[in-house]
Amino acid sequence: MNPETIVEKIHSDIKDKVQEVALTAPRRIQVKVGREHLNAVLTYLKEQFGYTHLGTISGVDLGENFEVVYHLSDGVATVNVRILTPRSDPKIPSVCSVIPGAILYERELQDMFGLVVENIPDPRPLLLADDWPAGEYPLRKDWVFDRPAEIIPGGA
Amino acid sequence: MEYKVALGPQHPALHEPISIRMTLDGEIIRDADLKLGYNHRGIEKLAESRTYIQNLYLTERICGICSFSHQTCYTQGVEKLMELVPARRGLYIRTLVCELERVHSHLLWLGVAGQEAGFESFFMYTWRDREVVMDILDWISGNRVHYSMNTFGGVRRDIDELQKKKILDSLGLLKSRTEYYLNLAASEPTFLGRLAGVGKLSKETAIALCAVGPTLRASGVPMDVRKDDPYAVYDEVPFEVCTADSCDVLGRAVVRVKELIQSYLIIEFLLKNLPEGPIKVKAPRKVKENEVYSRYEAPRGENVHYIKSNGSDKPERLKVRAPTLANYAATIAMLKNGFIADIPLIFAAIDPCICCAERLVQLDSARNGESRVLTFSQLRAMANQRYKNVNFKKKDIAWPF
Amino acid sequence: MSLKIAPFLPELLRSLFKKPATVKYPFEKTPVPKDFRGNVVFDPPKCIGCMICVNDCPAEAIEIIRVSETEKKFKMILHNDRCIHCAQCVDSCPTKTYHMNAEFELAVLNRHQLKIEYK
Amino acid sequence: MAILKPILYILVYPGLIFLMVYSTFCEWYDRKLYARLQNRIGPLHTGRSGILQPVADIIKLFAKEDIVPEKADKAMFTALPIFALAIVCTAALYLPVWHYTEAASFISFPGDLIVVAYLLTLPTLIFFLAGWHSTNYFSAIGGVRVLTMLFGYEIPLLLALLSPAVLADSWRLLEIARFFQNKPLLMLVNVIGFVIALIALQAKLERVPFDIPHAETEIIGGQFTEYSGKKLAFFRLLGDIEMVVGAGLISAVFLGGFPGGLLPGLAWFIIKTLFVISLLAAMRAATSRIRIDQMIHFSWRWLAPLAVLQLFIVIIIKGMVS
Repeated sequence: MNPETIVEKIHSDIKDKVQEVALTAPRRIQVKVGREHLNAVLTYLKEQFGYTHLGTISGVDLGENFEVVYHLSDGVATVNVRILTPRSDPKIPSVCSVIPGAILYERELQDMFGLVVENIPDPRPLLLADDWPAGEYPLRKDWVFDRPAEIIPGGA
Repeated sequence: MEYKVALGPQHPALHEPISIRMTLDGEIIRDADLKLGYNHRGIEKLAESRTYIQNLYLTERICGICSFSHQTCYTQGVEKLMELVPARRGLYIRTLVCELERVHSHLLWLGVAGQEAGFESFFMYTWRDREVVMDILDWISGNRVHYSMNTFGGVRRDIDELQKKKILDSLGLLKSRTEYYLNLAASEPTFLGRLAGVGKLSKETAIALCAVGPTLRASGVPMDVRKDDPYAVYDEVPFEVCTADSCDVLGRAVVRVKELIQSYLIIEFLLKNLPEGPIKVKAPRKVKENEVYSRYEAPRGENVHYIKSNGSDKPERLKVRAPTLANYAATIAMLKNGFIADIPLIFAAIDPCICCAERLVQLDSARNGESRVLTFSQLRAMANQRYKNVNFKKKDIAWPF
Repeated sequence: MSLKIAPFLPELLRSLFKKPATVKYPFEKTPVPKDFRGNVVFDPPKCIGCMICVNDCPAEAIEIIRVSETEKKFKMILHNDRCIHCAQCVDSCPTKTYHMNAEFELAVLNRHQLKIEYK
Repeated sequence: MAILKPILYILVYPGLIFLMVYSTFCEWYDRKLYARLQNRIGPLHTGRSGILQPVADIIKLFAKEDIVPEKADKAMFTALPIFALAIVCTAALYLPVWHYTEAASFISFPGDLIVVAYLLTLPTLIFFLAGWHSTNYFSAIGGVRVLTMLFGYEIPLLLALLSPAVLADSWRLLEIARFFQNKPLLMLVNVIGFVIALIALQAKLERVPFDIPHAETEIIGGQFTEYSGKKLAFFRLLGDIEMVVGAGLISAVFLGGFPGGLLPGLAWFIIKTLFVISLLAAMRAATSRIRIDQMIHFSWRWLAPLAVLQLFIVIIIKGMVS
């Protein structure tokens, strides 16, 4: 098994669910799917190639949309499965039924980007404080942190 | 009777703040829950407002023990974004520092395992011998913790013949000491009794919960980024991936000790085959629009940086996944049905390095079992209130003798 | 794997007669390595005012101020309380204006004393 | 004069002043030896080679703020450390250190071995109460562990102390010591008992490998979690004195006591207790903490049967000798 054959197989097997598939760098495969097909694609990758190790889930604020990238790795290549979700309706499906280890990353996404992960087994906040104001999501680009002026104790 | 105990965020076994909520039945843990965020510093947000060069030193400060891991992971990612081919000698030196860091981190872990098990002598001896490798790192990079060796396109400091000789001389000592510790850990009955059979994590659970590093390898899964996705010069270096199939804390210790011995071999190979030439090439300041998923085998496991560039001199997004976060889910599984006495060992066995953002304390009232959650500001107000009410008499404040 | 009674004891007894490994730090100091990154030292005449160091400094610890309107003369204010001693300024400077010294005992009681001015 | 002598006993030697001074010295010796075994220096700066460090630690604790938890039983919480300290100091008075007179210790009486063993058990119960009255989960776990451990080591310790007493045909420390001084070779009969007593004493003192009740990486300070300031200082001092008394008891029973007058007796006392403390320190350095279940298992699987075996050996030897 090498990265090229994985790309070809994805291309031939689940063409209808995948919007884009390409080998962009050595051992890096980019797959773009619609968010409704995410679980199906991950299940396919798990059953067909044994992709069970989820490196992490990265969220990126693109302005209009949020991009969510699932990084799956094994000994052959890393598959970056990418979905887009609009800012007005930031819902993504939970992948915990396919990959149980994704729970912490999904909770982090909820905290930091305000994405709504549907069917998440454990929706409590992970990183942010309990008295963190609702509706503020630190890693969104429009959330700006005003650095307070530095006060050095002991006068000027 | 089941009762709930909060271990941490401040606890002698935890070197950094994290909270474990345990449901105990006598001495046995029935359920555990982790609460993170006491140490979140907002590095990912901060990185978006910094240039690539400034981020080099920011990523280095994600962790104190694996500072070089984070920096290298970031540097390699940015080098790929810049389409830069680093200098070969630079790559060799970079790999050398990687392995030296692994040696010092694993020796540190051995000591911590000894300390958590109450084996203070073991802790003192391993840390004494760790000074040898710390001195090497100090000697080649200039500093003990933050080596700052990486730059885009290579490394910042060269190695001369004298340093080479000194490292090779010290390796012999380290090798014999490591073998001694392996024998010791396997024959000391009290220590072995604490490690063996503790914190079982089956192969299937480890894979399903996406564990990484020695935790995963001790469950018999030979996953190592250095072999799977070779970076730097690992494709030229012969080494073995160390695994154990006992699935317990002892297995994790054995994996680490075996990795130490492999690391010594790698260091020896690198020093003997160090190519001549420049140590770095010139790097551009701006980076084209692209993205990269950089993987690195840190001493604690797979370290991941996802960098997205937007054409300017600052990254659009830097996502960092430290190995410890990946191991938390597995830790919960390991803690269940263990003894209270095993918590520090199981928790230490993933070699936790906590970098996470909230301040909160849960107080369980001893009399009525009610639990209260206090935010940091409330806690501070309580402390101030207490000391306002305390009527210090003059004789209490004065030196009593 | 065989269990022994007190396998650690010989090693322990041996170290009774060895010199302790502890360095009595404030009384005995070990020498610093040659590449040690201590305090930043600035050499004002060499500075050409390109501001690369100010832009590259990760800790915003460097301030470069033009002293005279007519001549190319600069002074540097080092905020040593922010400095993280990464030596990027040494690497970035095109005219080798910076170098690091070997000082490491930098603690003071007042943070204002850490502001160093090089003219 | 008759009244002065007991006062001298209680206050000077082997009473309070001697105990305080000697126990802090023993702690320093234990720490220094433990450090040297680990290739460290140990206490260094307070006094010559840090000999005053334990005193400085206790003075520091006395100067610290003394916090009593809001929900704790204040009277018990305060009284327990004082009681515990008084009890071990009392136990020290029974040690036969004044060996030049017939009445070795002014309160010596037939059967004082049992009294000392009993008095050394009481602090353990006080530790449990201290943990229980602190109203803290960690203290409660520590307190329960103290009691669980007591069931492990107490019976082997008593059996081990019993065998020399059976051999000497007396329950009086003075007579046991005198018996072994006259027949030093018979001390070799009790080697197994000596080892068992050492291990059990280590467990009683709650030191590695038996520091399970206050294992700081697991349950913070165990029964002492909520204690601070002066009360903690009392507990620290208690630990030191208990170590001296325990070492004294073992030397009196197994190592032939402290023959001679005032000065030779004192010298023997110091030599023999330091020998026992050295063994304890080496045991502490060479092992790792074990789990409570492993400890109980170990006591009942090995210590108790071996103690019974020792008793049988003693009975057989006794039959042969007499």
